[in-house]
Amino acid sequence: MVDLSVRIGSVTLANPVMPGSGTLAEGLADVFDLGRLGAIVTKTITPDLRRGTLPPRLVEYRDATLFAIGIPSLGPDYYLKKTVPFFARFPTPLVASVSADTVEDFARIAARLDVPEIAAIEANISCPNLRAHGRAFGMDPVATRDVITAMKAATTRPVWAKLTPNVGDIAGFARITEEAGADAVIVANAFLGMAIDPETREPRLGNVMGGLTGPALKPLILRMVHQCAEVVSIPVIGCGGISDWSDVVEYMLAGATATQIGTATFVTPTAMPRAIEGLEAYCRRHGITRIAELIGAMRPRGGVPTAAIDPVPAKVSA
Amino acid sequence: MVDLSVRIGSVTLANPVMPGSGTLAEGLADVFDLGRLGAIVTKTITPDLRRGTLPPRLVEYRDATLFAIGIPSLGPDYYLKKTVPFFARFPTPLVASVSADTVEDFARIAARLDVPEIAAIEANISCPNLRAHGRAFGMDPVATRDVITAMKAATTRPVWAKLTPNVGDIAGFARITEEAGADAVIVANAFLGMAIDPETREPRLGNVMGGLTGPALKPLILRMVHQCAEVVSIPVIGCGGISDWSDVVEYMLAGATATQIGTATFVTPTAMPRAIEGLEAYCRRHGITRIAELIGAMRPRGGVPTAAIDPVPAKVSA
Amino acid sequence: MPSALRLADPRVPIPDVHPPYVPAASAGFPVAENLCRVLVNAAVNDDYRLMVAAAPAAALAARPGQFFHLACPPSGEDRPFLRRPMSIHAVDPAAGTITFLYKVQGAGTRGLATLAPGDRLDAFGPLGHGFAAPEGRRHLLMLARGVGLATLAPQAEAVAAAGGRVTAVLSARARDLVMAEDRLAACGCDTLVVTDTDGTSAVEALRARIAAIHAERPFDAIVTCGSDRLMRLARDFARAWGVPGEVALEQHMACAVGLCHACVRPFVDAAGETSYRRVCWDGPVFPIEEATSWSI
Amino acid sequence: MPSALRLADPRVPIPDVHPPYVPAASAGFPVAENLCRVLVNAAVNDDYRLMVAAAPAAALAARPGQFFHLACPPSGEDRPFLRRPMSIHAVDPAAGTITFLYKVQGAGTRGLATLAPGDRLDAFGPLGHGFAAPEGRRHLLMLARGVGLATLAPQAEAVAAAGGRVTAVLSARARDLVMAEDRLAACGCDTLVVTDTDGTSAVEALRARIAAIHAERPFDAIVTCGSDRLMRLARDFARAWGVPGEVALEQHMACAVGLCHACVRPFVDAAGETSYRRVCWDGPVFPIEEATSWSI
Ligand SMILES: Cc1cc2nc3c(=O)[nH]c(=O)nc-3n(C[C@H](O)[C@H](O)[C@H](O)COP(=O)(O)OP(=O)(O)OC[C@H]3O[C@@H](n4cnc5c(N)ncnc54)[C@H](O)[C@@H]3O)c2cc1C
Ligand SMILES: Cc1cc2nc3c(=O)[nH]c(=O)nc-3n(C[C@H](O)[C@H](O)[C@H](O)COP(=O)(O)OP(=O)(O)OC[C@H]3O[C@@H](n4cnc5c(N)ncnc54)[C@H](O)[C@@H]3O)c2cc1C
Ligand SMILES: Cc1cc2nc3c(=O)[nH]c(=O)nc-3n(C[C@H](O)[C@H](O)[C@H](O)COP(=O)(O)O)c2cc1C
Ligand SMILES: Cc1cc2nc3c(=O)[nH]c(=O)nc-3n(C[C@H](O)[C@H](O)[C@H](O)COP(=O)(O)O)c2cc1C
Ligand code: FES
Ligand code: FES
Repeated sequence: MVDLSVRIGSVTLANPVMPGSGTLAEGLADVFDLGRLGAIVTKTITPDLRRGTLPPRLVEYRDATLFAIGIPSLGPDYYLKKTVPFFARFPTPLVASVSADTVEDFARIAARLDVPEIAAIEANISCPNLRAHGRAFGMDPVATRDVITAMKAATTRPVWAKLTPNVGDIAGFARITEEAGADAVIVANAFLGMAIDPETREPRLGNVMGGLTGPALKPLILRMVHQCAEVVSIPVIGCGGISDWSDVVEYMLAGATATQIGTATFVTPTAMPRAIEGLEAYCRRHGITRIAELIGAMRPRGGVPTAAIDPVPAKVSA
Repeated sequence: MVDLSVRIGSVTLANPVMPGSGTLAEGLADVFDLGRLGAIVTKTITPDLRRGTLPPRLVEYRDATLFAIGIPSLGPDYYLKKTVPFFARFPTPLVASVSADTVEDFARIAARLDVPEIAAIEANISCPNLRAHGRAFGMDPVATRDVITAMKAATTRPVWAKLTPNVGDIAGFARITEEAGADAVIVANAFLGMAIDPETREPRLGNVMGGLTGPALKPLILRMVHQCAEVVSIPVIGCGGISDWSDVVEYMLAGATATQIGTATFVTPTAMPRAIEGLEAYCRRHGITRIAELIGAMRPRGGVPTAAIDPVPAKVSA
Repeated sequence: MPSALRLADPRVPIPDVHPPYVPAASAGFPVAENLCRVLVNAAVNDDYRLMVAAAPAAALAARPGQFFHLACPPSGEDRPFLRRPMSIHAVDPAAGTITFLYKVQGAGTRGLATLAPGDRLDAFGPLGHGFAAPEGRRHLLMLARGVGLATLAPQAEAVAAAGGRVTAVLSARARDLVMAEDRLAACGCDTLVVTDTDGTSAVEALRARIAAIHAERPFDAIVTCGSDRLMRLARDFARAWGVPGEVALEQHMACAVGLCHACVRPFVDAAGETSYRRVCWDGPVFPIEEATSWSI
Repeated sequence: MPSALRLADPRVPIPDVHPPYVPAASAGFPVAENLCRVLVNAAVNDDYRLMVAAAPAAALAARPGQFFHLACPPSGEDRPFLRRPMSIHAVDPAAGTITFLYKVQGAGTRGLATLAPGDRLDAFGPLGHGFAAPEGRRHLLMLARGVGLATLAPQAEAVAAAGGRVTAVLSARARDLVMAEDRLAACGCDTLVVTDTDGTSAVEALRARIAAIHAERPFDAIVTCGSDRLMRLARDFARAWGVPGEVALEQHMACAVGLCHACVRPFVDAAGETSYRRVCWDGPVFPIEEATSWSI
């Protein structure tokens, strides 16, 4: 038996695979047993009700997709009355994702969700669509600190900070959230992107800018996870371009304790259970009994790149 | 006849297509007439001689490639004696790209290249491989300002600042370089990325981290070009993921005056002349006589997304 | 069904290029990544292709108006990344087949067009809310144009099979682009072909003809798909006659199971409030009253 | 040449799936994106495939040791992005064909393996510096293992055609993986097959056998490709005999024309200084003296 469990602070996950916020909803329960997941993370909700952005909301772009959904939110009342009970049927830790326009509202919604059915609260300080030109809380060190500090004061639930990749020094932001009391840091939300149709000259998204996600961006986020894991001692959760078990392993080697899968579920709706089964097989194949051993276990390159053969002449017999 | 010419300050380009630094060399002269290009941009050189990074230097990744080449540099003497004469045979403006370890060395090499054969000097303040964890001049506003100021003082050649995309507020950096006297801003160099082999647990690149380039990243850089073009009045040169004429048009609509093509040349060695011919065809098709009309000419979305049909009942005849 | 069905034998096992992977956790769930085998994939006219595939049991539960989200292979320069939604055009549980009727539009459908008999088709579904149950309908008015036919034909067939009468208006640019006329006639539908070429597809002409049919034998339900003009007309009738109307909408999709909110369209309710609903999850079949447009 | 060549007729025009685009600016340049048509693409044993393609004139100028950078089509889950370098295994200007002998390794070569006769092949080249001119060689020692054979065979043939003698050592895991033996024999080379299975490929055994041949009929040049062990052996001989040795190296490539510096390998010169040289532009054929390893 392989022990796939990992710990995010006080929360133990049966395995390191969970969905990215906004890429799981009730509909996926028709496709596979959500009880198999490491955690269930729900779409970000806001204190107020929101419709989301103008369609078109989606552009397919090579191995990436550009989305501008916004946060269509039915608010915390609906969430507590409908969403929580729906997912409470699964034995899996439930993680709520929240966002807001002000620090006070972040605190208020964190307090509102301080219920035992919710295992942790994700702070989406990084959503790129809410503010003009994508400037979000998460791009401002002070706002980042204030949001996490206020949420920690307002709730007994663990608080996970989901960083935006649209910053220069992501490790600095990870450290700020750790100092502010975050129980884990998620690296990262979507990159801000844009596309224009050369024929009509119009932006392809109703919202002009949107989040670029998908496998093509994995190397960027992996680098960020590595940089963050080197400077914080809270768990880092990797999120970005993960398609399968091998990507999960890659993130864990880079320093992630767990991972979130987003866009891959749209391409392969069973991507998450496949990844979990693949992880188990990988561990078996490599004689790994506890998957947690992989966390940060990248090795230095072993090759001897120069002088792979001896440049000094050997004695020639002939 | 379509007028494909664009102006980057005092430099007039026959068309808006040139190579990204590090993706053109003498070898391409065997493949097509380099005289057709808008400009010839050469690989970054440094004042000192450098070997570049440890192999492996390349990982292919979906529609992107992760490179860690470093700056194998033969220095300014070789450049002036060999490289400049080789490219001087073409009628095309020659742009030298330089990098250095200190502000003083940036100035020194800019002074050294103050020769009439060089139409402009690109300041590669963004190369992600030179410093630990990719922190480069271009990630520090003060260092960015100092480099451009010092280069401007040291040379009579126009100075183009090539920004790194690994920052939070790229438009702020564009403004800094404009204020420091840059004649154009290139948006942008490569994103810093990383990849690990799950089987060996080793990083795939000899240098651990490298630059992620290629079509998959186009939406990110396009967004950055748009943000920069909105705040500076010097020309913005778009660079990132451009494969063909339609990408050039997209960048110009977003606000770029010209574009640089990198990785696409590796996939399609004639990508640049193809793009130029494609641009001419595009302009003809759209009745555009001067391609410069496209610069920043993105249109707001025209659609009427709600109530595309009248929600108020029409009088029914039957 | 075209005779081409005989080209390939459904009993031949699917070639295991990529061995089908069924995660234990997903066995027995209603919505599945069905590994099908293409039996037929042939052009029916200049615009449309018909694809018949042998499908596992889960797929055969599809109802009229539901759809599958198809993985599209790369072809030429195209690398379709996301799946593409396609209405179920026919389900034959006895033969174990599902059928799609599709128009080649872009990267995804160009890829689908390259599938040859024997190739694998990954069809995620069945998905979405289909049309109201056919039972009890006395006289269904079906207003289809172009690709709308792909979606509506199975509902017309179902109403006919349940003993109802169906008047199927088939609108197309030209006579030779009309599809499924024989299939609808064979199951007892009255078909009314109208085209742009001969001017019979003009809305006002159509309005008068349908009103005359209604006067003779009243319609008690309307379904439409494929055109904003027909949708408006259908809504006018539904309101005037006080009968339920349904429209099957389209929108580009990512997840197709209600996760991502990419596929929304605006709806305007009786109070004039606009809301966004997910075509994949709240539809693709919607009450005609609140829909604002059929496609972008 | 295998008889399979007859399978397809080179005079049939290349199907214009994507009409060949030749930018005016690139006409007449020595290195081109040659649009070829696959004539044969068949397995020669468990590991290797042979591909013959009808090629335009620019491609037919390829010399032994040069290579092409091949655009590899997507297949299955694979989406190769960059091109893949392949040595020229044969050029037949009369027939207008170029030939590659390749091993299926990963995404790119899996894609190449899917090309069928009649399909288009985009072969960028000819590229790189090949072997020294064959003229004047009296006795060439060729030390090839595995894929090295693909690269060395044309040089052996050229030396033989120029009137030189060639002793070709063909090393392989097992007897049935040895390739081109007939072709080499046909052009007059002495072939020496050694295998791991029967132990004859062991370096010291080989060293003695080759020394014996040299004692009888001295070698005046050595070429090697495909194995570090053979490269070391070749270098030992080159130094001991004072004859020029050449090795064809491999490295993963991006541009293949010296632009990107991705394909470097370390070299150590006589003074012990390490430098990086580009396999694509400075090679792929290098003086054996300074090369440090054949492949990673
Ligand atoms: C429920 C449902 C059922 C359907 N059933 C059928 C069917 O039975 N038969 C059939 O032929 N088709 C059907 N469609 C439509 C079909 O899904 C599309 O034609 C298909 O997805 C096109 O994919 P493509 O890659 O070929 O074209 P694409 O490359 O996706 O583009 C096709 C066209 O759509 C435009 N487009 C692309 N993205 C967007 C966007 N985000 N917003 C607006 N426009 C965009 C493109 O510019 C292009 O003109 C159905 C759609 C839905 C939602
Ligand atoms: C000049 C030249 C001539 C050649 N001629 C021939 C020939 O005639 N016949 C022939 O069969 N082959 C030849 N090769 C080798 C051939 O190019 C490779 O086998 C091919 O590129 C593999 O591509 P792939 O996509 O199939 O495999 P890939 O998926 O690229 O990988 C194959 C293997 O290489 C490893 N790999 C991938 N990237 C790197 C990297 N950056 N550094 C180190 N290892 C890496 C992978 O892990 C894998 O094990 C030649 C190479 C060169 C440079
Ligand atoms: C359609 C869509 C909606 C998303 N909604 C949210 C959201 O509400 N809150 C959030 O924090 N992240 C949201 N994300 C970001 C994802 O959780 C994830 O960070 C991102 O997609 C990167 O992962 P991926 O490459 O695996 O998709 C959304 C992403 C997509 C594609
Ligand atoms: C192999 C390689 C080498 C590069 N070397 C340099 C360099 O020396 N100096 C520089 O400023 N940019 C360098 N770049 C970055 C490119 O100029 C360009 O900014 C980047 O590749 C993004 O464009 P692309 O997506 O079109 O490739 C290099 C890129 C590649 C792929
Ligand atoms: S496509 Fe994702 S919600 Fe409809
Ligand atoms: S592959 Fe680009 S320099 Fe050799």
